[in-house]
Amino acid sequence: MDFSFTEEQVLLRNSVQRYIQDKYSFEARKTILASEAGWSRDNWRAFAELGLLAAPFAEEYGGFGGGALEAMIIMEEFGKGLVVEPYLQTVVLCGGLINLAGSAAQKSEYLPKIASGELIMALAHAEPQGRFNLADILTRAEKGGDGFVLNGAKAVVTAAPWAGKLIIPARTSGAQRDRRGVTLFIVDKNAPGISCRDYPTIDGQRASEISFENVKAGGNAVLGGVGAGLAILEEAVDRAIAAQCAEAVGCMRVLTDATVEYCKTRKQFGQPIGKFQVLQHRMVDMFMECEQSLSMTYMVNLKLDEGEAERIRAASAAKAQIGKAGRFVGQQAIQLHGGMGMTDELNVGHYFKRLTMIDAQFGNVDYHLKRFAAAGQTDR
Amino acid sequence: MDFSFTEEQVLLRNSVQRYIQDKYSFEARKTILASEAGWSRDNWRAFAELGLLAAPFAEEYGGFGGGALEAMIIMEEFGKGLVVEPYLQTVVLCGGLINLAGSAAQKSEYLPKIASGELIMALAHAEPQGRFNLADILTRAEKGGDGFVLNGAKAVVTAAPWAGKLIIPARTSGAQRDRRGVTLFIVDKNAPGISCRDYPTIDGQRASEISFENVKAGGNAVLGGVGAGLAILEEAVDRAIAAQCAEAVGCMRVLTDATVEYCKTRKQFGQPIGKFQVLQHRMVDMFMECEQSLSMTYMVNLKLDEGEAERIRAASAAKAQIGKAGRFVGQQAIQLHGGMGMTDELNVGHYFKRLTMIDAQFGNVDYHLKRFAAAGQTDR
Amino acid sequence: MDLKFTPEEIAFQHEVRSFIAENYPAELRARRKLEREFDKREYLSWHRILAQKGWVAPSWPREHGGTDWTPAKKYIFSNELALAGTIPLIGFGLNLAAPVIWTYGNQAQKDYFLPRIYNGVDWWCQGYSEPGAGSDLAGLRTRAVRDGDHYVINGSKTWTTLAQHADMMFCLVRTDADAKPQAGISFLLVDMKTPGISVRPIITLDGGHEVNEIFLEDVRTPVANRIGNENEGWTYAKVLLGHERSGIAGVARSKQQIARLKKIASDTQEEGRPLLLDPDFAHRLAALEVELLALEFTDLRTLAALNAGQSPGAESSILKIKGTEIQQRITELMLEAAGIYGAPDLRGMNLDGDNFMGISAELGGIAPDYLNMRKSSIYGGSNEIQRNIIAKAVLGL
Amino acid sequence: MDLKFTPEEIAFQHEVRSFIAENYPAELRARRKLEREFDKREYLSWHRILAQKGWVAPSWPREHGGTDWTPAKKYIFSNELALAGTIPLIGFGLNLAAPVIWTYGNQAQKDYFLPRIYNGVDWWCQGYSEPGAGSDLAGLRTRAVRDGDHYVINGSKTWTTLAQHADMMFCLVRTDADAKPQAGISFLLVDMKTPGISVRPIITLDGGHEVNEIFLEDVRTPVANRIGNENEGWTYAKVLLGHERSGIAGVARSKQQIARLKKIASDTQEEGRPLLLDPDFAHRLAALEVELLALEFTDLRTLAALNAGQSPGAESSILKIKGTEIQQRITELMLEAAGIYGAPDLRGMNLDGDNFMGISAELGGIAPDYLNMRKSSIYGGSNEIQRNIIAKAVLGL
Repeated sequence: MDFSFTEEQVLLRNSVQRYIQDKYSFEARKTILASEAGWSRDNWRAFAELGLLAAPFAEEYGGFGGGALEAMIIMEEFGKGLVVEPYLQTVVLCGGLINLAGSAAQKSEYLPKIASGELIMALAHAEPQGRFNLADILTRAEKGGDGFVLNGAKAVVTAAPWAGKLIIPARTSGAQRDRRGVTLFIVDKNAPGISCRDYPTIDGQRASEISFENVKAGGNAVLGGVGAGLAILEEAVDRAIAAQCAEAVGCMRVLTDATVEYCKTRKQFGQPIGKFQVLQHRMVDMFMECEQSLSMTYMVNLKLDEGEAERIRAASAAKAQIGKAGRFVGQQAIQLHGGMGMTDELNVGHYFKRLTMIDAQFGNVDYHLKRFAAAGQTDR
Repeated sequence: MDFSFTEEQVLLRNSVQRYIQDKYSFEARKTILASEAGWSRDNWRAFAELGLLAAPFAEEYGGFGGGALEAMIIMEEFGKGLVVEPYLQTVVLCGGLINLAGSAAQKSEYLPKIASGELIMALAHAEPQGRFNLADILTRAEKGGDGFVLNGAKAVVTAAPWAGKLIIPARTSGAQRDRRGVTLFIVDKNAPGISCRDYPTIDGQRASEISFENVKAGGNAVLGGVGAGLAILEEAVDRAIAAQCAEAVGCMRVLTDATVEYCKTRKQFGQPIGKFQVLQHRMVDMFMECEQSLSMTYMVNLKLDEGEAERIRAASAAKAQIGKAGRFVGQQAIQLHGGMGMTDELNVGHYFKRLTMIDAQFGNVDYHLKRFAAAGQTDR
Repeated sequence: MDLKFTPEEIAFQHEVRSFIAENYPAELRARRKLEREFDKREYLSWHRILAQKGWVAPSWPREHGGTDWTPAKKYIFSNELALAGTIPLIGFGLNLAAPVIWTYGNQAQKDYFLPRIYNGVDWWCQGYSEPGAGSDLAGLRTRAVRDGDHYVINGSKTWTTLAQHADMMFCLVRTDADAKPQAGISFLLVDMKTPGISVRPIITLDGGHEVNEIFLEDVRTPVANRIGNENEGWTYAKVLLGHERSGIAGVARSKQQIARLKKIASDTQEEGRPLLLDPDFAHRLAALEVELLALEFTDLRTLAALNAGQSPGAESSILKIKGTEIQQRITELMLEAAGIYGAPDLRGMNLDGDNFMGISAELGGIAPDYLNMRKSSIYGGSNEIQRNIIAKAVLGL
Repeated sequence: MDLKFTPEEIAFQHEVRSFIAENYPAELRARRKLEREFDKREYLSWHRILAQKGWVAPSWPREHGGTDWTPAKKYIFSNELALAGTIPLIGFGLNLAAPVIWTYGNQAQKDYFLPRIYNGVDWWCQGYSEPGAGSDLAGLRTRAVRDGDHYVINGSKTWTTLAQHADMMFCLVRTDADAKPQAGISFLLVDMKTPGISVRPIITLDGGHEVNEIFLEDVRTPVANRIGNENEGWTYAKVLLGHERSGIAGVARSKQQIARLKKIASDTQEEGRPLLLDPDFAHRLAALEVELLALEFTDLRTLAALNAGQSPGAESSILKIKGTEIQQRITELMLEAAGIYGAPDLRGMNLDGDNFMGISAELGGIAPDYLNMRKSSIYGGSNEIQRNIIAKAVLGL
């Protein structure tokens, strides 16, 4: 049993940290958010140069042969910098899906392009009626021509405005919420029949509502076998959750440190407000939630390969912890910063917003506690 | 709208207060608990003389024509004194049931005896498998002779060891948990076929497990019509909940006051522990829970007659509030008393135990939140 | 003990309800549904309708336009406004400036300012907080130096709610720098059009513009606009802090929000049934409703004490603490109900008649509401300070 | 980063597991199920079996009978004991007296006391707390006056766990009344059979007898039983406070309790289905399991830091706080599961083979466990004090 990082991992962390420190200040980020695109292609290129986009992929596809732990390290630092560029979407989720289930041809086609920074991808998994259930899919893919024809709609597809390709789960058979009959398609975002309505999100990212009207997908667009998409999708999302937990830990750590710092300097009634015992204990609780969340992040990233039931329990437990902790730490950071915490000018509110959005992404606390309990029951 | 008490009600409260103060000290109570009977017939006679046992009944049956508010006033003071004598069981529950549903003959037979202190009664509503559901009844009453024959078992029947008569809900038709087919019977506790296993309860009361083997109940033993028992039972239990909320408020008030007092005098690290802000805020939260619970106690006692759905929502809301508040106030009282709070010698632990038991009696927080929500849905 | 209103009170309730139904501007009724920010004209339109009816300031003294309603009637009135979801009356003039003016102002000040407040001629803002001073008002540093018939004010104020609309500001300024922190402060009424005043918006984390920073640079204000004596402003301000707490619990408003939440949760599907019936969601919602019911009766008990001529005392801090906790939890449940649709930031997008897929304007407002509502436990004396007050004043700790 | 144990560690785990299976007394195995109080003979029987094996004090120095296990092996060992639900080893001698004796005692003291502790000859209790002194040890008032080769002790001690069984007590006494509060204190080892000692049970609110008050009246203790120098006892005691925190989180024990809770909740029907499947109950249980899983990994991270030779520091207060919160919540859920059967007080009733209706001996133990477990956030430095420690030592507040 060992919780230490390899030398390579330490170097990776250091290089990400350095980049964030130098190039991703709160002001620099504000400029990115205010730009028309809402992200920075320069940053993305730099990520590619630093090898971040290649980190989790096998060397034969232009990767560096890392895995979940490398993504974890990167995402924790991205959390600290509130990075808006679509690492989770492109590298972890879509890259992960292709890595998990892609044919050799698909891997050769897409992974090197992701690793080099050439291709942005987005996963269009959620549907307007579906809430958090990945199987709740009404979008249909009917056989047609030499492939399939897609019709339907997807909701809140993060990073879609920037993406060249989409991965789209659609029904080739079965009814709404059936676990069978889901197929994944890799589709060009500019394919005829796709319309997007783009918007910013509360936490400064960009997303789209997308509708499909007779969108053609060739047979080679199928990722992982017809009707076999759900299990792959679930595994990829669990891996994304593991990475996102690290991002959340990064956010929480910044908030806790900033709050402690603020309370040491901010004076009221003649003394630093950090001398008030009620606020001290509140910050201790924030600190403990950070530590517990970090523990869970290690746990889930170390357990991703231990079989489906174990993976599900690990991912759902970690997501539930991060959801709960993120809400608490975020709310208390605002509360303890007082009026200052309410302003858009201070970074505190932006971390709070990101944590708030992370809670709902890929299923909130309730959803994951249920999933955790259900996985335990089939287990017994 | 008026939250003041009438002059008679103020006098009633004063007289109960005086009695508790003079005759029901913590030491006196300890002696009662340690006695073989576990209650004091002298106290019961005194309650009769003070008119407490007659308070909620009509004058024609030896009562004083009061109602829920009088029971509320008495029970709050009984809560402050941790009175173990079975006022709730005999007067509020069984007296209440007879008052609600009894024939003129039954009222004339039982209510004067309750009012005079001559008769102790207990309601044997719970069954071993039934948890909190009043309709979960397996005890069966079959037609036989000129009446019914009862077979089955009842669980944790508070005050049964002291009772002369029992009120027993049994099935004259229907299956387990059916809402129809429940009939109430008034049966002599010494009737052939009844066996009791008596024991003390954690909070210093006495109760019994009771089994019925071919127990005969005459036709005049039926209370409120064959098969019509459940609605009456539910209403009586809601009224008992309203009274018990007042008892709980009495307990919480004593605990909060005692904790504040203790923290003002107990010194550690050179100052009264009540100067520590964390403990101050904890006590403020205790105080707020007391106030909120008192508000709910008024609310439910004022709404008992406003129609079934409104009564159910009021009773379940109040019980949920009292369960939550009682747990919090009790736990914090122990915590803030430190080691002293853990001892059996201090009264604090005994209030905590009573509050803990009140939570489970007549359904815990979960049960009542569900019932509250369900009543709201049929309402809409 | 009795929950019933008197027949007269019930009649009054009907009168208020009909008045709102008949007189509330249709334009506002439509706007309210979308839960967006209002502009000055909208705020004032309803203010003026109530002023015309004589109902805009029920708590004022009769002579200045107030009513002689009992506390119960005042309660009914504000309750009906909240249940109908009318646009709030902005209280800086009505509830904060006015009481100081009629209590400590001179006849000229009363005659001039009170009718203008009543009729919504002047919009007021409150200049108490300063950058760095927070809840600790005694530390204020904005200075006013006497120069003939004027004071010359220099300094800045912050967290000034809706100052972007304000015609007048009542503020505390330091007139004696050598006195102890709480002495040497005066209470001035400042015309916001005076040269030297600039207002800078503070954008809050929900993206809204509610609060402002105000800079005062050589602002000349007539000495005639000083309330009471020089250097005694702190006394007047303190009295005001304990003044009008009616409606602080926000029970009626929270009830209306819970009804809205239930509607949203019925319309949201989770695993093929309405989210409202999901056990976890239902549990939390029920717990919240129970809490609100308790608060409603704590509020009514406070009202009854007022009715009986008692002063409610520091117990009313309970109303602030529990009221804001409930308001915050409602927005939390709203956000839960919104699910993934909490994410889109639709500010500035006109969604009327263009609800793309699942996103209604209503859903789009939920996350900003949640974010914005974090302020409720901070502003107006943070909930930590409210607990300090109860600990000291009620529990004697 | 890696979760796996080494092959050697896995082999060790199997060895421990088999040893327990083969050597744990059958009599205790049966008793444990009923969750009642144990007597001295029962505690010592398992202690002596482990002593014979050489496993009773893994953390002791090798020379006194300890093992040279790595932190990981120590973790595995205590984990296996907890998962098997063996009777706990009472630590007052093993973990508290012994380290002081081997660190600060003289050779004669080491030679005499350590083997007796190891082999379970002497049962020790801890004489620190005094009536009125609580967590603030510096205020102690029990005095020891030198009289030739003896100290004459007068005073009293309280909250003394299991002193009713004790042969020896290590205690702090004031030997210089004029010194500053924390100076003038000496560390004495007192034979509990010395005339003048009386032990009065303190019954706790669950009806149990775990703690005692000890009265000392002219108790003559040889000076040879003083550890280290006169008036320096506080220094020795302080070192001890920070000593052995392993197992403080109680993760394995809590896991075993959760398994028991799940069993009870599966056997309990609610509305025709197992309580375990009731959404509310399942939600709270899952939240608790998640919390415990997080704590398990926080515990493992601390262990890994130890393994790597780092000192875990005040962060281990997290283990105490979260560990006790979880233990308390488990007993709360147990009580919820018991429903109305939490009420019967079955102490002193022999229920073996006589479970009347729904009440098993197991259900009968639930409420006392719940009540008893309230102590865990009070004893051993209350959770409030643990938070103070983190605030100061970790956050620098």
